[in-house]
Amino acid sequence: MSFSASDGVVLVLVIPVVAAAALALLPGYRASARLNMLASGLTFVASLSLFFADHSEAGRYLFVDDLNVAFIVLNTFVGFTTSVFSASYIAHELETGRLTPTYLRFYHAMYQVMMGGMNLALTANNIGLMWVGIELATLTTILMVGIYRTHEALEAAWKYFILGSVGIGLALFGTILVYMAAVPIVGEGVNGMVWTVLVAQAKHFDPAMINVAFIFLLLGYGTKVGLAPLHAWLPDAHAEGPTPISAVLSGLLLNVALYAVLRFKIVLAANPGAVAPGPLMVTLGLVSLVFAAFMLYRRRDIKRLFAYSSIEHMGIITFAFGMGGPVANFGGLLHMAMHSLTKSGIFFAVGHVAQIKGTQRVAEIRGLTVTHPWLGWSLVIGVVAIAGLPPFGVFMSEFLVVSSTFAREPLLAVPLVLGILVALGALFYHLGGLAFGEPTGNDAPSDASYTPMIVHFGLVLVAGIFLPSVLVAWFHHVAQILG
Amino acid sequence: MSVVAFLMLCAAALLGVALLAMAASHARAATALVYGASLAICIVGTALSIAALTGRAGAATRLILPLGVPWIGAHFAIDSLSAFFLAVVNIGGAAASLYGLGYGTHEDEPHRVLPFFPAFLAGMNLVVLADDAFSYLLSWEFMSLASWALVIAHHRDAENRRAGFVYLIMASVGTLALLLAFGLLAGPDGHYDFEAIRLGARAPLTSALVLVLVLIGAGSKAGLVPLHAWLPLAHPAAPSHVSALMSGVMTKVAIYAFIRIVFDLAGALPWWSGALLLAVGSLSAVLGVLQALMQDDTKRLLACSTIENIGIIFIGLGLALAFRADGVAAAAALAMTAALLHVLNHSFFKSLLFFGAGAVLTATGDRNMDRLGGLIHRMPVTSFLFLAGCMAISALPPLNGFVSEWLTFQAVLQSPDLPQWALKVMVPAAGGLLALAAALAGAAFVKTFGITFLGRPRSTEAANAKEVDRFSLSAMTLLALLCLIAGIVPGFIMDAVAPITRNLAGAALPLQSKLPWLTIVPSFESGSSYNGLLIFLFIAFSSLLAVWAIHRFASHAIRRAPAWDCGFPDPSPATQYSGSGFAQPIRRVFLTRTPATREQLSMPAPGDMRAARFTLTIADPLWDWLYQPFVSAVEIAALQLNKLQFLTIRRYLSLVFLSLVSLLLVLAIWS
Amino acid sequence: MELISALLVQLMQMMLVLWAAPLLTGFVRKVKARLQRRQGPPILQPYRDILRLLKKEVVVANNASWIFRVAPYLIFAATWVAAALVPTFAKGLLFSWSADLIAIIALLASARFFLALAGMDIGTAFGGIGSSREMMIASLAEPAMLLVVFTMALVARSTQLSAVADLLASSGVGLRVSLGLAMVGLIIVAIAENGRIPVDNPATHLELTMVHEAMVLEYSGRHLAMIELAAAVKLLLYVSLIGCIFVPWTLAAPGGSTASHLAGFGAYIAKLALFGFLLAVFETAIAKMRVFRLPDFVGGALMLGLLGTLLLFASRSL
Amino acid sequence: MTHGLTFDVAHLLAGGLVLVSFLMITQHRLYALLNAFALQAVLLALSVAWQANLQHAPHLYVTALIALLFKAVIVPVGLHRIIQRLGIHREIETVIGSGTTMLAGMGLVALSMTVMLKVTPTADPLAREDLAFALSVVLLGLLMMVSRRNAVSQVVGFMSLENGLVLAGTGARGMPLVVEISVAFSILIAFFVIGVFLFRIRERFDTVDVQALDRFRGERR
Repeated sequence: MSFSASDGVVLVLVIPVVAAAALALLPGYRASARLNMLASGLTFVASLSLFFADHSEAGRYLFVDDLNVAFIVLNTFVGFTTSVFSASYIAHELETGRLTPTYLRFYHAMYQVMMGGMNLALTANNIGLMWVGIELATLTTILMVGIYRTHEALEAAWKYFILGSVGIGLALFGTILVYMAAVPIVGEGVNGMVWTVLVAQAKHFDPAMINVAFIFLLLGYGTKVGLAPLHAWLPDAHAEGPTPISAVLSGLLLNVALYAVLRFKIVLAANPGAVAPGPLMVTLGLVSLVFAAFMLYRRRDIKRLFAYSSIEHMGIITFAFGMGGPVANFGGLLHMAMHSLTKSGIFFAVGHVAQIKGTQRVAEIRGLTVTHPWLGWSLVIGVVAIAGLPPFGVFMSEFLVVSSTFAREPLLAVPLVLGILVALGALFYHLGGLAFGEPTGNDAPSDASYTPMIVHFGLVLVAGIFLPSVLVAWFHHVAQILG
Repeated sequence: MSVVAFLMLCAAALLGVALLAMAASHARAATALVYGASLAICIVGTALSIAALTGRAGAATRLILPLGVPWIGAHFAIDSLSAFFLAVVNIGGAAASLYGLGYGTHEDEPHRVLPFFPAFLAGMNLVVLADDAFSYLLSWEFMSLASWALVIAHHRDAENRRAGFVYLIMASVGTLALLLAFGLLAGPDGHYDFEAIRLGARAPLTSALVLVLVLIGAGSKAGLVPLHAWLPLAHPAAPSHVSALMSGVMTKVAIYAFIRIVFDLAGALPWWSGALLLAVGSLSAVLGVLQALMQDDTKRLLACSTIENIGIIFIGLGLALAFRADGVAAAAALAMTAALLHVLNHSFFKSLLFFGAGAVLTATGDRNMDRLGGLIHRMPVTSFLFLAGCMAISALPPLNGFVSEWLTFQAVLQSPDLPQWALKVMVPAAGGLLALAAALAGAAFVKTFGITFLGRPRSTEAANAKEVDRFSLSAMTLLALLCLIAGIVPGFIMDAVAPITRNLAGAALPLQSKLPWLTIVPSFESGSSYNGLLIFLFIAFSSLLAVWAIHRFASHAIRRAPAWDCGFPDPSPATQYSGSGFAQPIRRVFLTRTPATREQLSMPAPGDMRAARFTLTIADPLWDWLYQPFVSAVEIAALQLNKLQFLTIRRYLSLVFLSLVSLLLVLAIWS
Repeated sequence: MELISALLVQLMQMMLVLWAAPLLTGFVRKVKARLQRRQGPPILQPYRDILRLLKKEVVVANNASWIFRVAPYLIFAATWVAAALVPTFAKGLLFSWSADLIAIIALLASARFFLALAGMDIGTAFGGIGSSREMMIASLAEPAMLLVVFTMALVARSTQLSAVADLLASSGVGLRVSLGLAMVGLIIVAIAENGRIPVDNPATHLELTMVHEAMVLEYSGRHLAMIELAAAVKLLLYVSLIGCIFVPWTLAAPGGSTASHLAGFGAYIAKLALFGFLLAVFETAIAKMRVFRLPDFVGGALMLGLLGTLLLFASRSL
Repeated sequence: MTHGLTFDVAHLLAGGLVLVSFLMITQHRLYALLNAFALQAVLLALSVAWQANLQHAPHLYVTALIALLFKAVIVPVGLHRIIQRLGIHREIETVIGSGTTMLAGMGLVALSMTVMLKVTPTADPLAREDLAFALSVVLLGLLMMVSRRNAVSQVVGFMSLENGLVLAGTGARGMPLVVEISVAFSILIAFFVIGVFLFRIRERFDTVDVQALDRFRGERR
């Protein structure tokens, strides 16, 4: 009996939905936290099965190809580890009274809805469905960002909501335009929204139409990616929401949004008459990178600091895909994966730190390596990794992106290198105080579980030195798809 | 198994020790274990690399591991150049480990040093072994990172944290520059393997750009002016044996990087690249030593003197490049030999001096020489060995520092063979600056040794200092012996580096070790020669003769009495010359008109009993001119952009709106 | 046989510099005194001084270390070895190839290094003054000297003194501007290095003006004797050096006849007398400079050396 | 039915939408704004219904009905209520003068036309014109959002933006069910989330003026 892709796909979508329903009904936060973990774990296992599935058949609504399978696996994996982290994090929030059991039930249900939404976006072969998935994930995260109902949290959620909704609107408009461009060629109906069909026929589309469409899609989904100057919601949403949500936002949602942009980039690239999507993405990427790098300096809130770092890295990734070519695409994909793992790991660490020290203010956290060696050094490792220093995975991807860029377009490498350097300076500027020096604040040992964080950093470390050939072959294949 | 594999095993073993140290750094035996293991591994590494250098190591010299960039793999290889530098790294590493066995026991927080020390050694080994761009940069930055961790090992001192910060930034600047250089060399398709890079053809402009980038990349790590600012901060901040490694060995790894990329990979370079190097090198030599002379902190002085010595090495390399570009292979070989010899020599005496400074630090808890003095009585062995180091670094015969500087001078004297006018003028000028640097180095180390070890103690700590442990002493003795041996029989080393110059400069010096009396003769045409062994014997003979004659024929009577001092009776130790006092005449000569030097004298009015106060501030003008603008620019940009964090939602929406409209406009106009 | 005679010449040279050095010092002093219309001490007075010092007991400061006691011998040995390698009356000495001009300069630098350390050993202010100023002067004089060496080496394509002398003695060189500049530079360096007026006054113990004497202030007895002797040898060395380079024609060739050696010897004594006389005249004619004007004086030598080298390049390539 | 007529009616309705958008950006009073918005929603409903008729797509009638009911009736009424209940100031605070706003609006319409008319004329002209108008409405909605300070007018701006989307979506022939779902979705979400927020904001602040919300702008200085 051959295993067809749809089974795994369906599982990946159904498990979160069922779990969300169950979690909405289930009282008691311990049980729901476990169920949340279980559901996320099961989704992860289900997603692994997609590797072995037959990729040739593409449904009209759902499909699995080489591009999305890794995104799905990464997504469900980080979703799973975050749920583990969340379990130990949320208990503390309940103790301190920042959350009530009712809200917690809501939180867990929303978590699964969000995962389901992202999985839907990733598995969709239908650009409308993809849009729906991303919107679902966005709206649930908006709710979760505001879950603390503090002044700041509500404002962050409101800001996220307004900017996110506009993004939603723009993306939808872009989607409609793509459909309109497709109609004269592929005919009316569902076919006009099936991505595989669109790619196959893209060369016949009216270039003017898909040009406009791409601008709307780039800005619409780019808002979700957090590209400057569309980024405004991102730092606040990261800073004011629960830390597991910050981890998922940075690690996953940004990726999913960028994935959507990539899908359309491929369509656009298949049309010879259309504007090259590369320069647009390169510009937005560089602007985000340099802007976020400078913004890192004056940050006072530790979560906002790393949120800006996410903008910076999204800039690098967007830049890499904008450059295109086998090496840069490979670097971009790798960077995406590495950034997800590293940044969510960092947020795990930051979450623990904030809970232990009772503050998110950078100035009030000092000498972590003295009081909490494991946590402190993990944070150091995280920052080292995210700053693009070896022997971690981000180094390899930055190596590939920067070196290939310089060989092709030396002038573009200048702002790229400048941004990376400025950001590195800022990160270490803050790290010097956070991790070293005379410690301040609470030095009681923490009983939180550091496993997810260590697993993430371990993976990033391994990837920085050794990439399994299966993964590499796959990455290469995808890099070719991306063109 | 090939020698590369063995050396890789050594590096892996060092990494293993690092992991072990991480796990067990709080154990009592950890210090002895880590340094002991590092020592053993480094000794093996030294033996292997010397075997490889002298051609006793078999043929298989490449190793490809399925790591790193997937479609390339991780290449590791050893040739004569890397073997030479591996020897430098491992000898330095062995000495530092030996020293660490004793010095490390004084560490307050050993868990912040122990894991990173072997990791640092492993990093340096791997850099030299790496044979593709990715492995190379990975090891390079890993080395930087490990040393960064060591620089901030004493993290409670804000000064050290700042030093670590500046260091890391500069290291990253360097790495990114190298990354760009490799990007150019490897081309857009990513041929990162060194073998492929060597085969690739590139335009002269590309090669020149590579040279400039490597000069930034390797130069910032080596401490070339003007990229040196981090060095006097970071090197002294680390524990002393690590300072020794950073100054004595890591800067050499940077030199290796430079030689590897510029001489080996980049292909043919125009003559002006040599001129560029000469300029940078002689500037570093003079500014470095002047800066050193102005320091009162022994370790910082040593760090600044590293800048000088790197400058000397770069003068040699610049000459080699210029000679090679003009096809004067023999002279290129001479210049390169000089540079390589200085690499080795500097690693010996700089480590020795840092060890000595560390011993003083352990014994007195002070690095500021103005609070020391008279240590020669309390620490006789240390002071003797430190003196040997001072003599070596001041290029006094018969020690090793002189040999390499002598060779560099000989290379300078080959310059009439160069056709370019600019070089004809520059080379003698560089020679003059080199001579100036050598003379100033003598002054700097008279100051260091004189103020620290001679005279009377200026503090109770100095008065009660105790001689350090036997591990530290044996490490210093080892290095002092190496300084002497390298000074009196340099011919063997020159022969050992001959394969390198044959590969990279196209010629080699005549075989030295077979010459009568082990004289060194760089070229038979000129007939210039030097014999350290004979000079050593001569001096020994004539001083012994003098001593014998005096004791045979002259009075033996000796009487201890208070110092005469032109009749001033027993003044306080504070009347002795201080470090800055000693340097004052030279400062007046060379630095009077620089804006960075500020003297302030507050003299009380007559009748006022207040003590007069003299303050001297010496800033590095390059910091203000070169670094401060960058710092300010980043600060200003950060401040201005930071306003974007505090906009209203409406304004953010306006940003989205404007982006959309402008993109649509672009589309409307463009397509 | 050849070897033995060469060895003999070398030994003679070593003994010669040792014995002639105090004589030169005495001679200069005598001439100076006569120029100043004084009777002056006898020419042989320096020998007597040294012998008397040797017989006296040594008074060592309480906190002097071994550096203080070892330095005189090392200073003497280094200076002596350096002097032994400079051709005085004959060139191509047996051991001359073991050190070239650069090494000779470095040997003198070693001597100075120890002298400066010895000055600082007791921990008095005067010692510090002397050492500090000595190093300042050396920091200019040494590169100046090396540049002078460059000039000559670029002519001779060798830094070996015998080779330089050979080449300059040959007719092909002729008069050159750069060699003239080099000579002036070398003389300035010689004055500075030997602590002669106007750089230092060897006859004074006035604290603010002294350099060399400040460093050896604490020395007495046999130690002082060694240092005085070393100073005399150093003066002789510089005079020999100038003689060897700029008046090279009288040097006996290696393996030459006894007569040629004798002629060389006579010429050498004549050279010493001439230079000693000129030195005395010069010293009498000018006044001591302030310490902080010295850089201009010695820096002048540096400039001359550099100019000489550069001119040489110009003339060679024209 | 001739091609000309269908075209003209669709054109007229879509043009009407743009016109009302212009009307909206010049309003100074909240109630008037709400009325204008209701008018736009009615026009939208008509337009969608016309499309349903043209395309023989009965499901579009549902969309039209939704537009009519929700946007033309429920939302304006609800917002009226909120304004009364919260005692919101009825003047609209504008950022730029109305004349400038008008000029900007015209520029935006011109931009939309330029961009859209580059589409090859061989494509369905109806869709082309429709899209140009829809784009104008979207851009004008955005303009309204960025040129007004009150939360209510911003919400209205957003709604107007969505009207443009619906116009575009229905103009696209045979656009699958996704559109209806998404439109319903967005209306639902808009109400749901805004309702929640208004509720919460009511709980914490005494105004829905976004400026008050903006008091905290991320990090305190």
